[in-house]
Amino acid sequence: MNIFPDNVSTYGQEIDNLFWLIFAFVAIAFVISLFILLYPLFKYSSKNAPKATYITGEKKKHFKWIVVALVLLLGSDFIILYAEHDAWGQIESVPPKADVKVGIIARQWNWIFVYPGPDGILNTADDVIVDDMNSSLHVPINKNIVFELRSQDVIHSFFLANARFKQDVLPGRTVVRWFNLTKEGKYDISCTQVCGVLHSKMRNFVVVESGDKYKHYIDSLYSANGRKTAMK
Amino acid sequence: MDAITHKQSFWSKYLFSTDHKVIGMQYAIMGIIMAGVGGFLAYVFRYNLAFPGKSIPLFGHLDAMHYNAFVTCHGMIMVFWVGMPVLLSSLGNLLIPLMIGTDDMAFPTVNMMSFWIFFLSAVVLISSFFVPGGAFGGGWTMYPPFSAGGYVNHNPDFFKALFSGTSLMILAVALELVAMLMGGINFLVTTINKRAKGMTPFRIPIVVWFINIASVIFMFSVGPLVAGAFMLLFDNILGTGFYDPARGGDPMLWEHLFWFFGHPEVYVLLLPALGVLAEVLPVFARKPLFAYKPIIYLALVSAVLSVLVWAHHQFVAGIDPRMATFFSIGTILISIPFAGIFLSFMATLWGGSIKFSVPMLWVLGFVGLFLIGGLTGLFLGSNTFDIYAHDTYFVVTHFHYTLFPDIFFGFFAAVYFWFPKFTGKELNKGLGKLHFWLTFFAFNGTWFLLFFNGLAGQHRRINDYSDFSLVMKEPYITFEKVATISAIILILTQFIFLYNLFISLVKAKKGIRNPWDAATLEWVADSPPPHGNFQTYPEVFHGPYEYSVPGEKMDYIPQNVQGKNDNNNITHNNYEHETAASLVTDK
Amino acid sequence: METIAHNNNDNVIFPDPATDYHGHPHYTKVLLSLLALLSLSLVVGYMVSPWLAITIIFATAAWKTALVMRNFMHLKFEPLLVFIVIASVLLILFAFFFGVYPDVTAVPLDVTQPH
Amino acid sequence: MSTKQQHLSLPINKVPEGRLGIWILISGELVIFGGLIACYLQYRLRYPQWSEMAAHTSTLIGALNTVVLLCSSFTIVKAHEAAQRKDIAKILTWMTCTIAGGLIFLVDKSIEYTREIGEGFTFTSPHLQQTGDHIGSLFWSFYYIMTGLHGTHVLVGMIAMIIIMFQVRKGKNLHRVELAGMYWHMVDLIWIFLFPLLYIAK
Repeated sequence: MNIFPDNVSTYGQEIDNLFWLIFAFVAIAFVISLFILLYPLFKYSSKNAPKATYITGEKKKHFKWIVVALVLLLGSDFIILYAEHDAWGQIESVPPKADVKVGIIARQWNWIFVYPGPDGILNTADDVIVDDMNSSLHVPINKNIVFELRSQDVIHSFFLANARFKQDVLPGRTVVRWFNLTKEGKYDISCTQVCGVLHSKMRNFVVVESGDKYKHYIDSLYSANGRKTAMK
Repeated sequence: MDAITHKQSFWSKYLFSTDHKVIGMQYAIMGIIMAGVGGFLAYVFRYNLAFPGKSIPLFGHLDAMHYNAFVTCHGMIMVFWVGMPVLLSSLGNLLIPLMIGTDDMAFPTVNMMSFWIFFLSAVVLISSFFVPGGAFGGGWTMYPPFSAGGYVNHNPDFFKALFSGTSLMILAVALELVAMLMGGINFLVTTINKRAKGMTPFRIPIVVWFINIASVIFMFSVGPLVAGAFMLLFDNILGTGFYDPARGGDPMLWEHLFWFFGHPEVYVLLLPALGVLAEVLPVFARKPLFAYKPIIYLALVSAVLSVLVWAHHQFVAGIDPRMATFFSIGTILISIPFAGIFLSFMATLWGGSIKFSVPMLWVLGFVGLFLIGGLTGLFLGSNTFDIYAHDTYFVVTHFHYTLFPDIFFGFFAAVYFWFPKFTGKELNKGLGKLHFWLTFFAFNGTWFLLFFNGLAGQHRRINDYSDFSLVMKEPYITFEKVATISAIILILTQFIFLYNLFISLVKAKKGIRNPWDAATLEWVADSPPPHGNFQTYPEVFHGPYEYSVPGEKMDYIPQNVQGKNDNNNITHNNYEHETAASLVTDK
Repeated sequence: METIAHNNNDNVIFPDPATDYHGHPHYTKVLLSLLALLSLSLVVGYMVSPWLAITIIFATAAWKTALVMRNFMHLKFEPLLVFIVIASVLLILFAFFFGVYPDVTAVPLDVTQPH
Repeated sequence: MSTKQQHLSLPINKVPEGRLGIWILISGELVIFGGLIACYLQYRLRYPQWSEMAAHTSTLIGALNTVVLLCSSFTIVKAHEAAQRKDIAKILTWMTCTIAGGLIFLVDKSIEYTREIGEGFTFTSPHLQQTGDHIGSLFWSFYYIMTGLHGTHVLVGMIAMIIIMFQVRKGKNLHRVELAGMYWHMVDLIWIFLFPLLYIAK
């Protein structure tokens, strides 16, 4: 059942699996509690049960059922916590060794992509900046892409649904995250923090392509030497 | 003076009255009016979402700026100007003095002032629609620097900035919080000091307990936000840099300040509605509330936990990953007490003799829908899945599945239940049932399918999805249309309710004093209760939920009637549960 | 049939000493100790190392608070309930501070932000 | 009426309504100021360079203000003592002293403000901004918002006391002397913390 957009990142699958794990717990809990809610409506409706029984529920032998249910809930909760912990570590903590470094800068209302110049280091004079509405971030397939997220003005949020990746971009701080995309294609980048009038137009692309195509694109950028804006 | 023959002018009787019942009504009516405003905004942008670019009936064309403003104000209004007044202030004012058996609030004048400050705040908010630039459109979370005039606000034009949508919204929220603080102080003092003879802490009805717990949570969590709101206001009107990273400020601080209040706020809204459930369920199950004391303890636990989980709204904001894990655990822990409360409510039904009257329908609908809302919370409480789901329609749907039943089902249950008490007339049952079923199905039609839109990666606060290939395909477009049409039905349905109120007030004959055979104290007073509520102060002999007690001839014992197995040793009962409070009295 | 007059706060009689009497500590002593603490916190900055000074200064501030609350606000005559309320305020503030600390204070401001 | 009084006077503890209300109000106010102080501390620990900004504040005036507030707390509590003896003349004298204390505090504060504004330290401190010391200017924003909010509370407390004095003259509402006193002590408490934070912790 394909309710997610198709996943193209290495850690995306774990998030989908996590969803289905939680869904299993939730489905069971939902069915059980629905039964607890609906069954008495028939069994104990005033027609079938003209006289109610006096149960305060403060006796152990009654309240223990609530306790049992809560313990089960707590247990499943911590199973979920355990299951998710690995993926969280992968995505949010220190990124792996970078094959490709890029800078991604948010501004009202598009994403700016900064490729390190020939020296391969970001934030130097020879960086190549692609700053256009609807421009694309070109990345090679199956490589660890480590990117620095920054914002020029207000809070934005970098959302690449196909990679199951989202990260708010607060002005005044640099966030270093990574992904590794495993499927060639062109995917939407959107901004999920309301950032002004054209928030809904703040859409760029990630283009995942084979290594040599990517190389060709970068070389063309260097020759054209991009448009230097925004960065100092 | 005689409370019944005692005459007052129109002003002092209906407008500037210090009577808790009138003030409660004022809050409720104000809430309904604001709900109308919020509903209209919802209708406008829902329509725009389903049929982008089309001109909207009764409104016209909706551009991106107004879309943002409307979404923002819809959230603000529904939380602060509908949920808070209707659930906390209205129910608190109407019920607390009656249920604990006293004549009025501890500070009636403060009570009246609190309403009029609230009224003023509503006026300020509405006026922000008409200032140049329109209402604020940065989301109800008001994240700076966007809400701090952006990043170039070094020396703004004072008056222009003061009368901008942003500043007016900050002011309105600040005033609203002040009003609610005054109300909260009133509730707490009244409940602690003015209880009738024999009304020991563990004979107080759950709704009074919960409204007071909610007031405490509110009061203790709102402080930092008030301070932060001052700072945000000065960023706007004076050009200070409290949240401007270019000047050493930090937007993250506001995110924390906001959610430190914003999350407990959820429980402030939830607890009074749960109290309504706890009042209605035993009456129509003819059975004591299951686990009365444990429910109170669970609520106290959740109150403590509620101030420790706020950062789960910021999982993707770049907070410290270890803190995120901590807050994820806290979030999961707080699900436990509420699960316990809901299970106890459901357990109340078992072994009862259930009457499906209109208030009961609303309560059962509440529990059913909140089940979905609460369980989907498990997905979002997990910080890893939240990376994907954050700010998508999955979140939006989740909190509508919690807040809509909470605010509206809770409120309607309360209205259908207590309307006979406060007007002396009964609402029309047929219309009530129609209202319930239409609302129930229309609400599910509006929201259920949008879960799938959210999982497909549809994100919030976008007025035009034409750019986003993920959601610009079937079936998601159809889902949007279904949602909008159901939303319109949902809004139209509410006119049945207004019509029902109207004809019942005009046509229905004086109801009886206690139509539901309920045992709590408010049903002892006349309906409607006179100025001063009780002819003589009632004396309380037992807990609020004594239904179908074996060996009694009636199937319920009002709290002021002594049952067979009640000992009337008041002094003993009075202080048996008192904490060390009574040990350390004045020497 | 007796009816109830509307509870009007202006007619609240002064709490009857029998029920609501609490003793009065020796206020002058309290004031003097407060002033002594104040002068201590003023001079300490010139005598000891900065960090020790800071510690002493805030310790004296806390002590002053305790004195004012217990004696001037008569917290020591109030039931435990009131004390719990005030204490919970402090706990909540600590929770807030340490919840925010890792995200605001511990994060150095990024000066290389693009502008 | 008497029977009703009995029923009403069965509180959970012996705190009368007014005092309980004031206690809750005070706790609310403390959370507001505590939140502000918490925010200040976040930045203060983040920016050690604020210490030279704090060096510009006048410890002398600050200390004087502290003394004034402590003494006025003393006087208002004496007024409360007199109130329990129902000694109206004494109440009025002591409350007048307290209000005078508040006045001295405000005058003092305004002198200090004029001095600092003269040196160019305002809410936004433009000259610091021009020299690029934005972070320094943030300190002054905090300084003015904290002391300003506190000053407003002093003013409110004074107005409340004036109103209560008029009621006391008519022999009404003696219990409110204590309530005003408690509020005033809270204002005092907040200052006890603002003083080291803004003045002596350099």
